[in-house]
Amino acid sequence: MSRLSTSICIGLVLVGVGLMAILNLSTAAGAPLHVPTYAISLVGKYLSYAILALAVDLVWGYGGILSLGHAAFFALGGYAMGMYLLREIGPRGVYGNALLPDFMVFLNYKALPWYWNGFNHPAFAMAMAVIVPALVALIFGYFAFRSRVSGVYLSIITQALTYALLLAFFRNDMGFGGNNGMTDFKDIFGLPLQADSTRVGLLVATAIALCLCLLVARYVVTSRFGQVLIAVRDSESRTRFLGYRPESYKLFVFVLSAIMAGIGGALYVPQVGIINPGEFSPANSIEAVIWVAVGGRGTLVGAVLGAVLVNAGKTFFTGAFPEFWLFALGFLFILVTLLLPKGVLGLLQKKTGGRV
Amino acid sequence: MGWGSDPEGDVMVSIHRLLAVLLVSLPLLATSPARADDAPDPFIGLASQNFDIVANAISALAVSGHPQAAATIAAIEADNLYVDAAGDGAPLILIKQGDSYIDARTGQKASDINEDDVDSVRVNNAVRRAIEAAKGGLDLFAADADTRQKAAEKVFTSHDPAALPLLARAIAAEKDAGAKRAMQQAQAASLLAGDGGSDAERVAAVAILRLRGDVEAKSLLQSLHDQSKPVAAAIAAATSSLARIEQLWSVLQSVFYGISLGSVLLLAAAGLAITFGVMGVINMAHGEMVMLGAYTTFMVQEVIRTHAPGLFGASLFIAVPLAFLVSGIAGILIERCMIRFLYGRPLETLLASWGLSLILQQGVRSIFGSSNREVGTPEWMSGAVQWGGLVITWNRLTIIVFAVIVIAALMAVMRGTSLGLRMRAVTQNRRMAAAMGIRTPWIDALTFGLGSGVAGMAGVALSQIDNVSPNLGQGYIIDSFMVVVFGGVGNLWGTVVSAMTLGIVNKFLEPFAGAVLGKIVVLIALILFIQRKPRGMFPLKGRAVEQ
Amino acid sequence: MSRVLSSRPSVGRWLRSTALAAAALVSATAMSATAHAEDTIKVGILHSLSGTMAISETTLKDVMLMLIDQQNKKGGLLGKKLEAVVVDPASNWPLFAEKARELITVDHVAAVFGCWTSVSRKSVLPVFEETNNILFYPVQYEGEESSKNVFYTGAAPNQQAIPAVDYLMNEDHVKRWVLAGTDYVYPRTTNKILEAYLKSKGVAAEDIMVNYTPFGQSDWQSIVADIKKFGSAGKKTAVVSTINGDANVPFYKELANQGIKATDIPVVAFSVGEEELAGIDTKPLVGHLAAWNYFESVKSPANTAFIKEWHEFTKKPNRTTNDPMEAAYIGFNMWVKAVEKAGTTDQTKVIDAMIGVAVPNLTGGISTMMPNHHITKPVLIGEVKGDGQFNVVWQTPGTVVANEWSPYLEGSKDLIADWRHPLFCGNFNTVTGKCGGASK
Amino acid sequence: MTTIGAVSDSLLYLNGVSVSFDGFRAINDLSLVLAPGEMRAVIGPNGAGKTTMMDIITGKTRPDTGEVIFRADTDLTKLDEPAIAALGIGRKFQKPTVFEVHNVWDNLLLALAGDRRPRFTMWARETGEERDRIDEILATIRLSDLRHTRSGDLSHGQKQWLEIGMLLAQEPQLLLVDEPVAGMTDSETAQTAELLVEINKTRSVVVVEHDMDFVRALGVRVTVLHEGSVLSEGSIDHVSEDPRVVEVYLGR
Repeated sequence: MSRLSTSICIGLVLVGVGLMAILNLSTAAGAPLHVPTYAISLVGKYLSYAILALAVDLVWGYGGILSLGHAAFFALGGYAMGMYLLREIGPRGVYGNALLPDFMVFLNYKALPWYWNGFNHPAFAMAMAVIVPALVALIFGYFAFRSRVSGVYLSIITQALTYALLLAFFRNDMGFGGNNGMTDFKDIFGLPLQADSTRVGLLVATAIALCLCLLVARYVVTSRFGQVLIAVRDSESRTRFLGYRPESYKLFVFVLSAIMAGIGGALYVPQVGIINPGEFSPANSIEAVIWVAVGGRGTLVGAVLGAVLVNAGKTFFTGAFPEFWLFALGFLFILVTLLLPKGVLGLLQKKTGGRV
Repeated sequence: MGWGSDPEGDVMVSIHRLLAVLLVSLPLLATSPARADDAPDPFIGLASQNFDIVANAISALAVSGHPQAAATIAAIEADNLYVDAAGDGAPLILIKQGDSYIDARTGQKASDINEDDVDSVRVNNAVRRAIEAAKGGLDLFAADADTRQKAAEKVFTSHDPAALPLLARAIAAEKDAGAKRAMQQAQAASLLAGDGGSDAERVAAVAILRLRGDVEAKSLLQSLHDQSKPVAAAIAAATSSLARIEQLWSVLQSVFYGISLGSVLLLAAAGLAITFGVMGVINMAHGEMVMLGAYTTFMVQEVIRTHAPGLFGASLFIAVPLAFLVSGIAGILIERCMIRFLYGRPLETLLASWGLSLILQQGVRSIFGSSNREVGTPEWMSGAVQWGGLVITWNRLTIIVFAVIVIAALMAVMRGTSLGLRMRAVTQNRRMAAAMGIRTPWIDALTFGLGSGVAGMAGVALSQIDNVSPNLGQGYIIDSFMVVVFGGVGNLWGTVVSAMTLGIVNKFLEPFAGAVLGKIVVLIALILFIQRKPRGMFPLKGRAVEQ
Repeated sequence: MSRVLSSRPSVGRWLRSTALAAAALVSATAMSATAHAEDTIKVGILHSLSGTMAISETTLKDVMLMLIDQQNKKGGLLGKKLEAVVVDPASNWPLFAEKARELITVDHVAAVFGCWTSVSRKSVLPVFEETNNILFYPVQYEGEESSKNVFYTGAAPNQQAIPAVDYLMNEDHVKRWVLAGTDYVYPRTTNKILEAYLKSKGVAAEDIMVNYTPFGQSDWQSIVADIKKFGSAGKKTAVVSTINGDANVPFYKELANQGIKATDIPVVAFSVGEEELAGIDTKPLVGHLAAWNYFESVKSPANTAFIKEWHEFTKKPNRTTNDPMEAAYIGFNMWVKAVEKAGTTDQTKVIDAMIGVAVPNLTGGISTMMPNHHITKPVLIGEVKGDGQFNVVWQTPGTVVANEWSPYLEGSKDLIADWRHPLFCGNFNTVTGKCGGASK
Repeated sequence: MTTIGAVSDSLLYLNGVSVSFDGFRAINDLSLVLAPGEMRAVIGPNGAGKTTMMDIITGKTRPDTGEVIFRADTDLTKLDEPAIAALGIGRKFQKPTVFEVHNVWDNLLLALAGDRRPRFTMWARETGEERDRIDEILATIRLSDLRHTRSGDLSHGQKQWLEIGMLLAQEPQLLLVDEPVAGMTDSETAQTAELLVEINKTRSVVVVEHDMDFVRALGVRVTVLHEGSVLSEGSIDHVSEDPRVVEVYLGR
């Protein structure tokens, strides 16, 4: 059952994105079947969010770890990408300083802070986009799981983690651009970010990354590791008496999930064109959890579905009912939790007799 | 550059001038009242566009002995003094009374005033200082000892050597010990600020300032340079002693700040300690319950402003029970319509209540608008009291007291009433409680209502120190959860200790690390602490709150 | 229906997959398919209506709706009616970029009026440059920017901060300065400029105290006590506040409670206007200052008319007006005039037509769009009155031209912006003679 | 009663173990020796410390004083639960705890002795050997026909057996079984007794139980706990004649 829904999901994502790519690049603007570039970036953003949702579902749906700070890993990946994109601007910034990004110039930085070194190399930056979230998750998770912090307590300290990072990144003295974050990117891997082909390329890359993450996640949860993980979720102490160490299982999946979130963030930034501390805000993490709940917890595909549905709804409502969209969103969350405990995917499965 | 700039003017000039004039004219004042037409018209300066001229005019007016002087100065202070320069000759100076004007010079009703020609007298901070000085200088000889003491304090702040003769006369006449001490301190300050006095006199003055013992005395002493040897030595000794005292006070002050911040955290978290701590409901709309309380306060004040302005001082006392009811009823409704379907699924509650918080925020935004609403501070809560080197603001002190009362009441309800007993019974063993005939659904609703109501009361307090806006609750929700978790879920005492600890630690870190870094350090410390003691400072044992 | 589907699984699956794909693309394709009526000119309004910035931005949305309404009553523009397209970027900076793109590529707006925070402007900037559309930005900001596609109708630091400091120095004889701000780019840059300026005026380093606080700071006890201590050193002290919106109310409440009056330590603020004061009891704040280019209390026929229309439009007789509203008003009128001048809403032509457009401002003067895409403005210093209004105590004799690149900052002192041909550059370096960067 | 000689070749030796919670002494100077291959029944009234004793042996609770020696050389009080499980001590809980979303087969698969580290389980494939072993256990616990049933859907008794099967799959040297027949029908109880006797042929077992008939059916040495220490020890007939035991059970 889950195999089938995964394949459908991957098929849909790849075919849909492929179709959009072709329709965007091969038809002229205004043609009847033309997909506007606006839609390309938008779907790219949804799919990046879907990767984050997938990461959340992996730890929450299968590991029982309700992380209310997962957006932090997403943002860390995004910052790594943002730092690369800023360095890539080179001397084309408004001040024409070849070494220092604009915000450093007008805040009177004399030299590049040491931790900015290396980010001019795309490979290094991409590596950092997964290593930094992984490292933060490893350190945080090691201490948290070893001392058996669980349930609400864990949720609250993950929130404290992202809140602390939020405050830290807001500080201008940190050298990450403070509240303004990083914007005005020009190129990625030497290709102009404004070009349609680059945008399509990023969308396709995001779709592929999402599918790969989905496959990895699917493998992990169906492996014996995944079975142990589910056992840990449902009865942690029992697994312990069976000789398993739940903390290493949780830690492993937490780090894996942070890596996925980091990848999502790194793909998100070039498509939306900005990374700023707001991405660390606890509300973002809670929203990611909500996507998963809306789609269906512990189903992987549901997470993807939820992220796309909620964000598409948000796009639509903020444009169509700017004054009332929060009501719509709020009621959606309440209704889903009250009426659809298994999410939209659960509803679909019920309607189709559990085949999807 | 524009009008009104006068590089010659100096802040203290007006006071200086005023004091000098006072000194000369005081005997006159006592014997024969000066006649207005003897002196040049002091009113004319009030019509000027130049602030310094207006300020000088006020100083002159204050000492002119003109029968209308006091009324005129009072009118400027109240923004009621107007100028009509339309006619030929000297401009008319008018005091507005309701819809009509009174000629300030004569006190007679002015007729034939064309509203378009009338402009208010120009006031800025310099003018306002002149007004204060005008009242202050005269106040050194006021009938009331308190007023005299305050006037002396003003002279101390300005420490103008020109005031010395006046102070000497005032001290000689002074009977009240407090006022006299203040005047002597002012005298010492003024003496040191100038070059006069023998070394012995100056050393004695330093000693007086050292006895005063506060920051102002220290900064004054530190600002003195090029003193003779014995004086310089005395100053050095005095400043180092004052620095030690200051350090001691600053520790105490930080403790007060910490307790005050702690009370705010405690109030914000107290309701959550019930809904989350006792019931285990992760209520993300808790902040919005606080917000409802703040808006209730706003509504109460609106009604009072329009219907019974005299009651304004009592507005908060009226708001507290109302806020409790409004948020409490909202809480009961939320429990009945939403939460009760989600018991045993804490994480779903989190999501649904998050949705609810979005709705409540947007709802308030639609009804009250998105901008801040004004909630006034009653007179009795304004200002501060100085106790040694400790500055205690009334509003903070009130909030501390309020927090103590709320927590005490909450504990009394939980421990002393049958409702509290039932609440504890239901949360500890639902089935057993039900078997004993307790209507558990009703108790759930009431418990949730109680927690929400307490949050509403917190809203009344927060309306006094923070913005009353739809975002009010958002700012406190994370902190509240931290406080409850740090203290140990389900333990009210834990919440109290935790709030105070976080408040004080935060305030002690702030001077070293800055506000932002301080908060980050506290958060990280909290994360590490939870890992050492996963169930907070005071974990409850054998409880089914978790899982 | 569902039975039919389940009896033929392959078809059903295909149908469902189409439905899912449609869901993913719902906003995208469906929106682009909506026919745009050609008989109206669409104007985008990009202000947060929810989230933290709704407090300030909602008002600007209302002003824009009023201005568009008035223009339509006057017969519209180029014979067509104007149509406002309102979206909610929800105080979320990436969403600003997304919504900007939606307005431009889906709704085909002729121009966008929007943004409040610098970060939202920075977020949408690449979108406007890429699509060659026009943004009118109505809020005072830190400068250090000039884009071909953005018209800045708010104040640059030299149109607000520096005159305010001059006033305090000359009129109030202030010798010691506290620069207190929220930790973000606008205060950081403004304070850097002010520090350099004060030092150039001979203020010693120990007479300047700089303090940054996080957004939404609500506990000001120790900071206000520090300010009080700093101010007790015998020299006249003033606070220059670049504290951001939300944090102001608790800041002023704390000042009042610790007994700091304007006559002791005046505070001059650049982000506190009538709208912010509406949330505070101003009686204890009388005499504190604000520097703006407009105050509601300014007496001019244009302002009186504007306030009257505003009250009628919002049906709230007490609703205040403020400086960014005036900036929005000027920006809108300039755009109307430029469109009329160009005879088209075509963005390239309008951008060229904008330079030199002059419209009356609300304080009785004329504001002109300069080649640097900033406007000339008078600078007014107002003191807070007991009724929540400001009493103008000083104003520049004429209007001031904006320094988009501050001469007091190392990196920007050689830069100028001039969007007239042939220079046509937002950051021309007068020393190297090159148009730097790629913002051409 | 206990001698040094007995200790050195004992399987499990609890020596002077005490633990208290909030001032309440749950276990008070408890000493107990279990020989290799022995089955022991532990009985006692509620609150006698039976479950706490299990918690201490399996590492869930750390004693305040005393030592717990396994196989005469390992002090269990220094180890945590997974380490103790890895040494060969299996535990069945009072309330049956199986992994409800997994089917019977997977429950046994997870319990099978083998490498427990994530890096192994991530890549592990089911081997023929494992299949044979599971089939064998399924036969022992009489659940062969229900191998693909979601274990959450099993009856109470079936869950109890599955849990015992999981214990067997762990291949422990010592099984700790907490109230295995609570809530079972009479025939299920009898079958369970048979099963335990069968298991005891190859492993040592400690059974905690209330049901005296069941204990009698096991026919093994009995330890009576009271207020955290051993009140009496011997055959079921011996202890049930002990006046102190009678007093404890009937006197209140």
